[in-house]
Amino acid sequence: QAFSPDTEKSRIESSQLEAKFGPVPTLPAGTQFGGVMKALSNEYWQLLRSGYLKGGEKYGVKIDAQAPSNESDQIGQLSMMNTMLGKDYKALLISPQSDVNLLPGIQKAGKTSLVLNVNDAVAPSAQHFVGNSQYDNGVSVANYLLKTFPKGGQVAVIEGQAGVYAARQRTLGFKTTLAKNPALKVVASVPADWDRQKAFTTARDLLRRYPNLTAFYCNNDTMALGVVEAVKASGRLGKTLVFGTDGINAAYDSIKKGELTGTVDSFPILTGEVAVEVAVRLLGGQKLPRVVATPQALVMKDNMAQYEQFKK
Amino acid sequence: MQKTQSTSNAASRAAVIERLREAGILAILLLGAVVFSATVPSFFSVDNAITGIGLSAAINTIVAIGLTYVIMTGGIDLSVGSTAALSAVIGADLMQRGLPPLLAVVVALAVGAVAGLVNGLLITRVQLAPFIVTLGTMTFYRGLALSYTNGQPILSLPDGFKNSLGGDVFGLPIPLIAALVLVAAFTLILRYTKTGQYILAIGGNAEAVRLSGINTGRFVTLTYVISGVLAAFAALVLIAQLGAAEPILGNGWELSAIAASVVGGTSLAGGKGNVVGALLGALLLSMLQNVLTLLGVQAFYQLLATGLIIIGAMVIDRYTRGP
Amino acid sequence: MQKTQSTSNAASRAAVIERLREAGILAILLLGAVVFSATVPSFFSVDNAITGIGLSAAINTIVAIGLTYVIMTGGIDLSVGSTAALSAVIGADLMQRGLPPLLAVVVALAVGAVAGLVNGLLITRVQLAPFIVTLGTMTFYRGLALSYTNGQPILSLPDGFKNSLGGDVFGLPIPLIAALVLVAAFTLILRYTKTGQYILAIGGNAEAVRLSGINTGRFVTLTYVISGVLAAFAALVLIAQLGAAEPILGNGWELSAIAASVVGGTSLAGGKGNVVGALLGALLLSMLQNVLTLLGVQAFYQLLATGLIIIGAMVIDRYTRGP
Amino acid sequence: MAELLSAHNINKSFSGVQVLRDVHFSLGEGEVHALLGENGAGKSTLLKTLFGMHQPDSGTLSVGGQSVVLHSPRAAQDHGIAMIHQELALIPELTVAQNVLLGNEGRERLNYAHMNARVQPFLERVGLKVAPGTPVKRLTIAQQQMVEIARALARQARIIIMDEPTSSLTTQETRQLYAVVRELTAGGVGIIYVSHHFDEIEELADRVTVLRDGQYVGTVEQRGVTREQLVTMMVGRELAAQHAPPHRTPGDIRLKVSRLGRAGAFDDVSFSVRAGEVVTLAGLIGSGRTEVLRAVYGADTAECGEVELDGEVVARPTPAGMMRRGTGFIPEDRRHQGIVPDARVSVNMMLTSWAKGRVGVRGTEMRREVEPQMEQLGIRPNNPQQVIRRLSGGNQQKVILARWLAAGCGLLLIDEPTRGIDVASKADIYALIDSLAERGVAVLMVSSELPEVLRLSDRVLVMREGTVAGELSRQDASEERILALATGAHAHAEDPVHV
Ligand SMILES: Nc1ncnc2c1ncn2[C@@H]1O[C@H](COP(=O)(O)OP(=O)(O)OP(=O)(O)O)[C@@H](O)[C@H]1O
Ligand SMILES: Nc1ncnc2c1ncn2[C@@H]1O[C@H](COP(=O)(O)OP(=O)(O)OP(=O)(O)O)[C@@H](O)[C@H]1O
Ligand SMILES: [Mg+2]
Ligand SMILES: [Mg+2]
Repeated sequence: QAFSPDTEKSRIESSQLEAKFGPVPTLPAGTQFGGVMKALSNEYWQLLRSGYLKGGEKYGVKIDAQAPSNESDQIGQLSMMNTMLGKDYKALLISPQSDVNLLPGIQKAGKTSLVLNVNDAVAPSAQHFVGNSQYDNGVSVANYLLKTFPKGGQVAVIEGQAGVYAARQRTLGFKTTLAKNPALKVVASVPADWDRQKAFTTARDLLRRYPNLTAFYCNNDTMALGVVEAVKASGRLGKTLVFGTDGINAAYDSIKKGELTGTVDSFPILTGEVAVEVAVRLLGGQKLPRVVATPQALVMKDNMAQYEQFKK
Repeated sequence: MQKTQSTSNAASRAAVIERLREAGILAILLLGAVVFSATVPSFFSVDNAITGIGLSAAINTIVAIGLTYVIMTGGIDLSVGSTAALSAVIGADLMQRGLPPLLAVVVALAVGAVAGLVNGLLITRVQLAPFIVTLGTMTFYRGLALSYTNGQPILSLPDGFKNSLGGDVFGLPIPLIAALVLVAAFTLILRYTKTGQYILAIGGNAEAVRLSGINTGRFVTLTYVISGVLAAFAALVLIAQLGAAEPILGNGWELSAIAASVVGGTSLAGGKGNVVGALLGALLLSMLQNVLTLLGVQAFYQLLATGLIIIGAMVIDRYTRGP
Repeated sequence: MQKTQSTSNAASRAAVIERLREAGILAILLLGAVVFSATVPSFFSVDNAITGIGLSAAINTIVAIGLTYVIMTGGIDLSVGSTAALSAVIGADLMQRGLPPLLAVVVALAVGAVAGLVNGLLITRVQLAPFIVTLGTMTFYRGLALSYTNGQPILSLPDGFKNSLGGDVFGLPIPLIAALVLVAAFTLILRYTKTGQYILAIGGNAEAVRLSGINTGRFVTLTYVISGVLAAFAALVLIAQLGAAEPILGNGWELSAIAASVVGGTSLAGGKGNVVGALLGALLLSMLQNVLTLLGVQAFYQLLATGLIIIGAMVIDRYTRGP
Repeated sequence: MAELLSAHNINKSFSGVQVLRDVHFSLGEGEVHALLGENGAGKSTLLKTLFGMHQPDSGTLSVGGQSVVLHSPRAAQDHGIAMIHQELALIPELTVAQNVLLGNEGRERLNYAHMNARVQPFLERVGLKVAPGTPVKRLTIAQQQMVEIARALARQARIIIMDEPTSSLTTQETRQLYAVVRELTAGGVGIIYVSHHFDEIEELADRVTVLRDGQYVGTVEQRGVTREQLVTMMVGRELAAQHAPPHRTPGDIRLKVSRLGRAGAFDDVSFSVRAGEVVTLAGLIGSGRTEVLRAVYGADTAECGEVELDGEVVARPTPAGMMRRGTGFIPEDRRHQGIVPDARVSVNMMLTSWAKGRVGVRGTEMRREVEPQMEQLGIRPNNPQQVIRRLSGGNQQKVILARWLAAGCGLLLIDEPTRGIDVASKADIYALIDSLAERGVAVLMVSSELPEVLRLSDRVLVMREGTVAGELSRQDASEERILALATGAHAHAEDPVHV
């Protein structure tokens, strides 16, 4: 079966790296890493980038991270990676737009530099993966709902773009887990293409059809913030819960205001730092497992304080 | 004399028939509404009709009015979504910095006007193809919006602003009212002003109009300015609803608006256009989306159904309207 | 007689000037290459030119050839990306199930042809607007591709397939060779066959062609079939490179291909087209992307630069080419 | 004489308006059968029915004695019918040869050398002196007309329909066409010929069929009737005798053109036109008349020279600027430069008046302006709401004339004022131009019809190969002298030529 970080057996939590493999080795001065991002139009990727830069400073590596100008320009991203292969990077940190669009780049790079698949879409041929489990993103919200609404209720899922790995896995994790309590029913699961406006419109439609909706689970925060507005406009703020995914700053602000209920934060800055650390360790000769899992947590108003340190 | 009489009677009968046929899309809309309300629970509540379909249709309609004007001259404007984003983030930023909302709205509309003006001048003065100009500015304005905000959304707009554009009057949401007023206004402009007539005539044969001694460039430019201002206005309506302005707003608006326009009977070849048609087209597309959501159709099948229904509606329209 | 002489001399001189002016875009391309190789380190390495620019330009070119044909008739094909995805997943699935690659390739191309045929028939027989038909099928074919694979990518294609379409000949990648061969072939078809001549003529004045007793519908339909087959072929080339096929492949291809076509001198009004121009347009767009990456320009500024350069190139082109 | 084609009881209506009622028509081998009627009488409609472009509502058609139904132009061609359309049907981007052979190329693979060689004899037969490889977009309207004729020849048809083939030809080319027609009929080809010129009909036709308001009036032997009889059949009454041209006394110089030139088109053109004067540019096809007229109006830019209006130099003439200064322009290419096809008659007529702020777009206001004009020019159907595309060619031409009459102007530039206009209306238009001049309007026109040139002009400027070859006053002008100057065959010292 295809490689999936969510189920991969040789997997280690990033927090255990220090304990198992000791200190981070030092690379020769002037070492450069390249980053191929998914896009920069979502804050999540910008945060990941600042994580790279932070990690670079910490471990003495110069990082040069670039992103194609839109999130669905797969050949463009491949060209970008191919172009960056021409430069002398010791490691490439890539976040593919789809599972397969960077495969030739990975193959080509394999001979000269280390390739690290960071987050989200999973290249089946990636030998090293750093990121959180997309599947678990959905699980944590489902678990919360199972715990909070044992008597059941109606739940709607706002999906990302159809066919995209992250959307698929998050939705799957959520639905599979939620199925443990048949009284908690997923009454609708519709795509809004990662788009705030579409999420808003879709949520308004759903709220009219299901006026007593218990909760929305949204595949990312941008959509969740659109849904929050729809919930407000329908006068259901506080009655219909809204959960997002990613943990961008705007989501934190909204939670503080008591609008968004929670977000599954996968700590993009931390993830970026870990990615650099892992690359440095690998180049330093350490034999790490294929998947290094980064932390994630369902952040809500009450537990927010403990996570805000990772926002810087 | 008798001859003239009968000729003009027959001609006006022909005109009536033509008008009726143009109502084909309206018929499809009504037919759809009946079928859906019979099969989809809660489809035909007034509330659903107004807020569910109306609101998203309102934004698309406002953009589509501008595109209808542009398309009538034989042009195209791909930059509406980016123009919308740029105006929205600038307007929102100014509000957040404390500018009175009304003033910020005016500035945002002015940004839309300037964006349209640049398109128009490149097209009429430098004589570049509208597709390529607005493809270029679509990218450029998006880049401006993203660098202006550094890619971040602008949150927490003033309540005064949100309530004024996002509120209700007699139970009708303001966006919907605005869209209807604009449809009426731009229909009247098209029918009863020289400007409107020139815009149509230019699409029919720009050279003939030019040789009639008309500065065609001015009117063509005007349509792009209108398109820019309406895109900006649509963006303001949207951010008042969403309570946030983000630089990636408006992605894909051009396609929905062109679709609404074309479904409503505007010809991409120019010279023929119908603002009311754009409204009907936008309503049809929103209704479709609304129904699919209400029915809880799965993502993949939504795509299948959307494609089928768009084409199906056009086939019906084609056969009721005649060749 | 003397008059004839001088008229025909003048005419051929005019033709030469026109040809030279059409080379404007080539000049821009060369100018760009020179400037970039002087300012951007590693721009002009053969390896960068071939892998950085070549593949994406090759795929875009192949799709743009089909679109050029469609646009010449005055039409448009928005469904190329979805057609590509549909053909790719069906072809890949058949290979994975053990069908010999060659056969699977034939089936995939046939899927592209059928998708194009459906577009063509809806446009010529039912007489719907090309924009709306292909907007509908763009959604529909995408839905088909997604439901066919249930949204999953199809991995591990047979090596034979990967090597044949994804390999190199004399150091030149096969996609690039394929694109060049296709450009040559479709240029020749346009210039030296009746079919090509009719396609061009239909865009110029469809009514006149019909009055010459030619079945215009057949040729218009043919252009959509060509567009579908070439989209399928481009998809096969791509999946051979990637070694996998996924149903979301081809997103946004229509816009890049139309842009390449139009930058290359094809008029969206129809009747004028240039396959070599499409190649040059695709190269220009890819080069731009490549340079901005090499320079390490950040995404937002890449957008600004891309927009500016597209328009700038067209302005230069406009002034070298004349009105 | 074997019968090639016959049509009986043809009826045709468009959205309720009957355009043809019980029309009969027949054509014999080697015959030229002329079709005559006022603008809008239904001539083109009948011809389109015979060519399969329209389906008759009722009636029978037979070709070569066999009853047929023509579903499409293709079917008509398969029955050996070719048509020269009133509105040119050429593809601008293709070459002359490609246009002539369109649909008839033979093998799939095109061989240009071979195609050009195939087409050359047909071009020679119609006397068209351009290379077969020239793109049609580079030809003048008249040259395009010749290409259309060559195309009909290349079809090797048994029946050729010619709908106003000479409306944009000069006398020379018209004579060339006569020769072609005679050659064809000698070979047994039948020709249906529509023209508003009686001399052409007298020269060529064996029989004449007259239509009036879509009604069949009758068919007569051409030799047996007089012009007056034919006119009476056409218009249902006798036409008042032609007025002699009035004597005019021109006022101040309104338009002065000095050393106007553009490489490859015209060179060193200087002349002036006074208020109340009619000046004509005459010359052969391609002599540059149209180009000069367009340059004066600013429709194209001249490379050198000056245009002065009422003593003031116009820095850079543009159509909008010239219009504001009271100049009007009627182009020769009606379809591409004159009308907005899908707009109503009223809109087409008011385009300029709106810009001058003379009239609004509201129904009643506009009707008050439009209806008298339609009345005066006899535009039919008399319905301002009709889409202009659906008007007959001659009536479209009248609408464009009316556009400038409604707007009013001090200088009117007209390229072929009566192109496609019937005899009765032609007299009206002449009277109209006379009265414009009388009111002090300066008129500069291009005309290829020598009788018209002589009837209207106070002065004639004859152009040859882009330069003014000479100027003739009203007294000096005659068809022979104009032709001599136009072809360069003069050079007699006694000729009153001022260069
Ligand atoms: N498609 C159409 N729809 C409606 N009316 C039409 C259409 N085509 C022609 N007509 C009308 O039919 C009548 C006859 O037109 P036709 O073109 O046959 O005239 P004609 O005799 O050729 O005139 P002309 O000498 O000006 O060319 C006109 O009144 C015209 O308006
Ligand atoms: N678009 C063009 N490009 C190049 N040459 C042109 C173009 N249009 C016209 N010409 C050339 O300019 C010359 C003058 O043409 P013009 O139309 O002024 O002639 P004309 O005397 O008005 O003849 P006609 O009776 O055909 O209108 C011709 O030799 C013609 O071939
Ligand atoms: Mg006619
Ligand atoms: Mg002329």
